[in-house]
Amino acid sequence: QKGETVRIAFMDPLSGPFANVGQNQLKSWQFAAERLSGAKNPAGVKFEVVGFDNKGSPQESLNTLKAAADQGFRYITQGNGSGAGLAILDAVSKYNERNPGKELIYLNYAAVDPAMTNEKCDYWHFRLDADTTMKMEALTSFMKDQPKVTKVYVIGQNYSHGQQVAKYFKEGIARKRPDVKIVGEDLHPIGQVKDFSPYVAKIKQSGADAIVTGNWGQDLTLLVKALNDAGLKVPMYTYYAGVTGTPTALAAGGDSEVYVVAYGHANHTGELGAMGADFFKKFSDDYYTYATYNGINLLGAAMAKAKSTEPAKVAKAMEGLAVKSFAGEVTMRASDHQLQQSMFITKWQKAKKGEYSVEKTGYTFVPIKEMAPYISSTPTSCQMKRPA
Amino acid sequence: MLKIENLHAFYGKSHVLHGVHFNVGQGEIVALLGRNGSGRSTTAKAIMGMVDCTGVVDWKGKHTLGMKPYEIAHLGLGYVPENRDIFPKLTVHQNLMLGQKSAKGGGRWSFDDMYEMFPRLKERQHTEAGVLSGGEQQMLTLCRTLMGDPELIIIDEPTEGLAPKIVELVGEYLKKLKEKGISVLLIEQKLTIAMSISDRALVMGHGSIVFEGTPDTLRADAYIRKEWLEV
Amino acid sequence: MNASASPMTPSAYYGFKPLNIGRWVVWSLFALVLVAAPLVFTSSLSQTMLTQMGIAIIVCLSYNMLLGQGGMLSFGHAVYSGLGSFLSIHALNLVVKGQWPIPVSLIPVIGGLAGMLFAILFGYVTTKKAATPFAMITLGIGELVFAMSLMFPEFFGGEGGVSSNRVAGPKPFGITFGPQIQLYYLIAIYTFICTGLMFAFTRTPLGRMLNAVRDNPERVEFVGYDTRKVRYIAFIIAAFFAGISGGLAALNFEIVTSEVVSGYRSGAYLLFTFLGGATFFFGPIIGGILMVLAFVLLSEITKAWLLYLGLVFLFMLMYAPGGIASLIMMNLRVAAFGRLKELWVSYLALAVTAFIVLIGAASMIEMVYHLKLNPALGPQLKFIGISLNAHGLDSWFGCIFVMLTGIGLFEVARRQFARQWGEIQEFIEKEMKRRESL
Amino acid sequence: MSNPYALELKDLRKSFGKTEIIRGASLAVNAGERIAVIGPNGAGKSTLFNLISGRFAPTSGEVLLNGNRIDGLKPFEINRMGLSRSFQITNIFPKLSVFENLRCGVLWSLGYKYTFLKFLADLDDANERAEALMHMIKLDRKRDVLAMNLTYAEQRALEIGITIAGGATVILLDEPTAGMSKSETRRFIELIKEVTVGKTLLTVEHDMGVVFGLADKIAVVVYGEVIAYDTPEAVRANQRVQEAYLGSHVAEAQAAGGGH
Amino acid sequence: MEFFTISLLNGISYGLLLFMLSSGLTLIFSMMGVLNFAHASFYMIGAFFAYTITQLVGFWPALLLAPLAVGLIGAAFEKYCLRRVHKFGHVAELLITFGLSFIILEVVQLIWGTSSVDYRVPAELSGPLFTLFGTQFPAYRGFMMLVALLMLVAIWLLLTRTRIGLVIQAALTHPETVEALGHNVPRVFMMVFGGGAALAGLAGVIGGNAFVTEPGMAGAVGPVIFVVVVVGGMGSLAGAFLASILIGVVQTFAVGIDSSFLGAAAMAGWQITPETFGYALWKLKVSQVAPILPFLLLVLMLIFRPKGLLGTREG
Ligand SMILES: Nc1ncnc2c1ncn2[C@@H]1O[C@H](COP(=O)(O)OP(=O)(O)OP(=O)(O)O)[C@@H](O)[C@H]1O
Ligand SMILES: Nc1ncnc2c1ncn2[C@@H]1O[C@H](COP(=O)(O)OP(=O)(O)OP(=O)(O)O)[C@@H](O)[C@H]1O
Ligand SMILES: [Mg+2]
Ligand SMILES: [Mg+2]
Repeated sequence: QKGETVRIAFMDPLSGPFANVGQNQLKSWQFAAERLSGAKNPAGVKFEVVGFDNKGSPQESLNTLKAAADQGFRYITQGNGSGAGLAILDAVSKYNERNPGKELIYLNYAAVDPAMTNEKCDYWHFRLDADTTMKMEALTSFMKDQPKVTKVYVIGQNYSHGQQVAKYFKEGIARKRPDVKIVGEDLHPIGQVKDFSPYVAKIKQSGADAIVTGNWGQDLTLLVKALNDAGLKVPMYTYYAGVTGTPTALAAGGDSEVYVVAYGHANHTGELGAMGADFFKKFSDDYYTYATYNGINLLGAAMAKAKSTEPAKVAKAMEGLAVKSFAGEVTMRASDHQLQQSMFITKWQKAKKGEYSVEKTGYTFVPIKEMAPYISSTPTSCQMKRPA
Repeated sequence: MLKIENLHAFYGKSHVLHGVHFNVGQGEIVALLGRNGSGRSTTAKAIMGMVDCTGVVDWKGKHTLGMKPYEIAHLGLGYVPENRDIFPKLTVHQNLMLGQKSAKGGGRWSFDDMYEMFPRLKERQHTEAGVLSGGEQQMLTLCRTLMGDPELIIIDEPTEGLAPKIVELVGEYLKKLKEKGISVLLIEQKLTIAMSISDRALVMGHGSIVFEGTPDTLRADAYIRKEWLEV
Repeated sequence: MNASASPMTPSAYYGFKPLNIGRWVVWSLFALVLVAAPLVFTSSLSQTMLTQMGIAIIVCLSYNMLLGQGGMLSFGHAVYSGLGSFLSIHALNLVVKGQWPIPVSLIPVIGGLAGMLFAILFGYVTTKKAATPFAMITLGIGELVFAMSLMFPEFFGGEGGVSSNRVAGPKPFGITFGPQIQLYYLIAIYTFICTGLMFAFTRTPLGRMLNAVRDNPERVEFVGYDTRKVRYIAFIIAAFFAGISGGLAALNFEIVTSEVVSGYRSGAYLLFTFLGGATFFFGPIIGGILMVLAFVLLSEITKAWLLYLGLVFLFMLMYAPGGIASLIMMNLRVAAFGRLKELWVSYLALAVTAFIVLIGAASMIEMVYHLKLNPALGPQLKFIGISLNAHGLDSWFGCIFVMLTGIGLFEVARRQFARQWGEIQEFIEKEMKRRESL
Repeated sequence: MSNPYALELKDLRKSFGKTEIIRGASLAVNAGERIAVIGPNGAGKSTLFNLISGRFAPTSGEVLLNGNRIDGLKPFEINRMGLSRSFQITNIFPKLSVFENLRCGVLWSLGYKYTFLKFLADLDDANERAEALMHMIKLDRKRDVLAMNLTYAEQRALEIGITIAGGATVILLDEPTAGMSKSETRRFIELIKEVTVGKTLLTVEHDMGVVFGLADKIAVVVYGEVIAYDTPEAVRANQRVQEAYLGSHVAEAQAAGGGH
Repeated sequence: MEFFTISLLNGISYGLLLFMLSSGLTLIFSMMGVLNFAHASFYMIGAFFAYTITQLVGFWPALLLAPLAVGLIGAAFEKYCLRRVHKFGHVAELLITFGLSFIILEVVQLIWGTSSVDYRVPAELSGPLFTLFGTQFPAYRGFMMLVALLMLVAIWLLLTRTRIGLVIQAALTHPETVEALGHNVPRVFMMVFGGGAALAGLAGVIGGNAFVTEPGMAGAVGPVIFVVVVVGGMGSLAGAFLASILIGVVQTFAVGIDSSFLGAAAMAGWQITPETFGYALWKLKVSQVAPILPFLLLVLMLIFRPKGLLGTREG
């Protein structure tokens, strides 16, 4: 397979309100592919990533999937939104069933609905990010050791992700710190709240000393701003403070204590650090989708192992495959195709010299704790159906 | 004061006025008669710059053709449209206010003059004009134009839908306007009133003037009456 | 009772009903196109697009029942197609589980009934009002349903939506609906029948009264009809067809997510129905086709597709507010008077010059987008076969030059055309007057 | 059953806000009579029609149609009971053709209701009736012209056509000849006479020529009351009517010159 | 008490903010009858202009210049586009503003990129205005409330002290007649539309840094400002004001209410279990639906009082 070109179809919003994220991630994939092509990967193949605009819509994703399949793409990658992710997962599964010999592989780099590796798991789907439960394992493990945390307020967007965050947090913390009280829980419609001050008043009244939220985008920044405005200094534990645009908005809102749980952070050194710096030089934008690095590496290793770029063989090779990543070794768990990897808790603060200034804000996310893969590993209910 | 020469008017491609000539002097009431569809309303609109036309419209030595309606109105021409174009959602008083060309007022006529002329309007001054009776609306359009203090007023069928008694009253009023030196171009259907108050009568047929003379000559001219006014 | 007793009644007038040949031809052609389309466009993407066009045609036509025929501007039509989709997919899941013994091909009817059911429910309040209040209530209900759809994963399936498998239940003649082409023909049949039914609706007493309600609701009350009931029934019928299209969409995608009830969807129905032409029955058919082309094809060709879409709407509204259908009808009228032939040179000139303008303008737009989105890929880009250098003055000058020349030539062509067109219209008016007075 | 009146108003009152516009109007019309309603501008003639036809609900009082109470009912309910009206300001379906306008007027009375299971083209009775109407109001030539493209007089004729289309037995016409020339008016009056044979007719008019030519009886409305209700001759002689409405010579001239 | 006071304050300030966002829309809608779908887009360009101008010359000039620029764009749009479709009716007018909102969104993304920009509250106005029960009330929020009130007064003066409103309303039914009475109707339309756009722009200058300035901001506020205008009553400024405050207060207090139908049912003696039909609906808390209450209010209002709170007409 040496010298072969492997084309990957990237499908995420490239136009419309979420284009910023999609564009950045497409560049990240292309950047990683270029950098890890040829001799840089054990299979010696050349990777090429082509963007398809799915507009964030599950139905449109199915169209782009058809378009990609028509054009001979055999590898699909997507990440923005579990809605589109589940649609692709399902469609890829059906496609492979109905078109034997022309199988597709779906590399999921950021859709984190646990269902995708549990009840709805599929042989052709591989997740590079960590799902909601894993992040919550890491987060609760971290919070367990924070004596300051005694009363927690949970707030989230009222849709599956927000509901899952609330649910898993309550389970996890009850297991690890039964003394921590949940003093309040709010679910608000997604994207509908313009003014968070009523919620802040509620949080203040509850006497909470920590906030846990799965909010992202505007729902997160407005919440942080409202807390700042009211002068309420309560640490926030979040999932998505690092997403494009959010750091800028956070910085504009002033100092606040925000923690993020993720499988990577802005201040990696070594290969990934260099990549981030080069990426910034080239695109004047942050490289934060580190899963692209793992993804290409994993594909390369699997192709080398399978001695083929044929998806059916590569998928088989990827099961249980371990590769070196930017933070230790990662393993693609065979039972549910969930990548097992280290998790980080990072804190939002003013960047010191030598630290990476996120979105040129002068702030950064510094890692304050790294957790080995086993800590965040969660059991799966997946009953993988493997092709005969 | 107003001189019209060789006026041609068009609605899109259809040619409606075919070279109209006439003039209106100071303090004169001129009746413009004719059958339905003969082009009288179009003449009025042409003078006000509301339809495409060619020819000469000369108002006090100024060519007004090609000007915008509001510019023409500011030169002192007033127009009372035919189908009671009152503003239905505004009150009677607000309708009158819009007749004034500047918010300060200061014309020859005040609100009170108007209310005195038609007491009925005073009673209804805070009602939405849209619910007024047909006749009340007709009164309102007339007063609204007067509020703009015109020197020449073009009235298109002012007595339409008015009770006989009120028709008489309108006639009286037009005469009073004349006394104040205001010229009137009166477009009418009802011969009786038009003949009784006007100084001169014009008869229009198929888009041009077919008769010009005093009411008396018109009364005498059976042919014109038969050919151009009746069936 | 008196009126018909008039001695002059031409009672024989309707005794003879000629076979309407034109209509037969049109409908046969429509059927033929539906049958032949997938044989011409064979790639799997074009087949999915054709499938979606069928779906879009039904929903746009049903939307136009409200907008074009009833004067009801709805901002929430996706609620009915969307809820139809959801109930269909749930029904399909029951079929998959073997709990419901109905054939898959009838699932869309369930969607239709679901749409109807919700229209009976919501329509009761929305159709109380007309005009702007109607529009606003539909907006409000649309927002509410959409917000709810995210809040209740139990029914709406959360972010991932509800998925299913259409290969289920009995398989008559080996038709599984697994291959896209089989599904296409199912949808084509539905499209044909629904279009036929909706056209038939416009020829019924209720359909006509709906037009009357659009034109002058007050007067309708004085000829014995309850305007609200007319609106209500029409609303329910429209929702039925919307639901059918939703059901077909559920079969096609085999997944239904909350986006199907979103305001974006409703907005898209509105825009494309209008673009196709709301004043003619067949306008929304064009609209539906354009909708799929824009969303699936245009967006792949260029990242600036939303900008183009916005511009197209703006110009369309300003210069041809009747939509594409009205342009077609205007030309048909000219053709009916036998004068279309003279226009082809002008049309060719217009098309060529407009194309030049378009190339110039589009190249510049593409360069701007390229600079913005792909600065790292260097200033070079390829656009419809032309290499452009987004940093090079020559590229910019070239584009501006092409565009300005195009505009100049276009204006010349347009003037010529306008003159000719005006003259022909004048001729037609005269001709019509003449025929009238015969 | 015992009520002989086609239309009866009993002490009808209507206020808008604080102003009372109709102040106890009473009127009884026998079936088959032609009544002209006259009165000064703003007396409440149109309002009276609005109350009868259900456009407004009266504040108090009763309206009986063939002995049945209809006050407070909706316009379409009243229409279904056999009362139809025209409007002072033309009120037709502008984007439908002449034929369609008339057919809309016919449909309910022939019992087609809200059906969408029959084709219009197959409703022979409705189509024949619409054709006949079109012929009667002399618009055959404009069959497929959109109503908004008709001339004013044609629109007025269509207005009447729609009004009589449903075969109502009681017909209210509000200034049917407004805006027409003498000759057109005359033609129109003939038309009205022709199409309302055997029906009860109430019409508002300011043209005394028309009034005296058309009406069997005249009702004079002043300040929301019916102050006189009698034969034309008696009304013309009535001193109060002279003062309130007719004025001096204009009325005479009009009445005399009405025929020209 | 503490919670009540703070919530009331929050509610009123949020209400004023809604009014600030919707005042321009009210102006255009009540006068011209145009449902301006691009209103939120004007709000957005206001914010982006302010961001750029602030970087060049500071916040205070931006407060003046950005609305002016937006107003000019609005006026130009009226003159070259909206005016042409006026004769085709309200649906066409609405759709053309719809089209405009697409274009504005794309252009904004082209100029300022697709992600949020760092537009901050000026130093003079950051920090708390006062502290109540240990909760700070931000100075900038006070500033916003003040501007909202100023807008109210300005529009009110415009409506009552000038005849612009009358001219426009009259021109909606009989434009030619109004012109014949001596009023320059096209110019008045242009000014009003431009004025409405400028108000939106001003709201953008002030709202942009209070919230987040990003291309998605238009979509986020779009629907709710329609609610304000409709609930308040078409054609009524006072109504819009009242509706803003009402929605602000209701929504704020609703966030504080954590009860659901479950509680009510329990009181009525019904047993609702997760197996009960529609359990998800039963367990919904008032606080969870708070942000969508405006839409519920809109639907209810239109059903029971279609004129809106203080409206004078239905359509
Ligand atoms: N907007 C229009 N578009 C096209 N033709 C028109 C228009 N208005 C009037 N016409 C035509 O122009 C001719 C003259 O109309 P005009 O209104 O001036 O007549 P008129 O003498 O005022 O009659 P009327 O008694 O009906 O008011 C008529 O044949 C009429 O059909
Ligand atoms: N909806 C309403 N609200 C307030 N006042 C009204 C309303 N409808 C009618 N009026 C008033 O009632 C009075 C009677 O009006 P109506 O239209 O019945 O008069 P009319 O007798 O038909 O007069 P005309 O002969 O001039 O048409 C008028 O003064 C009018 O202003
Ligand atoms: Mg006229
Ligand atoms: Mg009247």
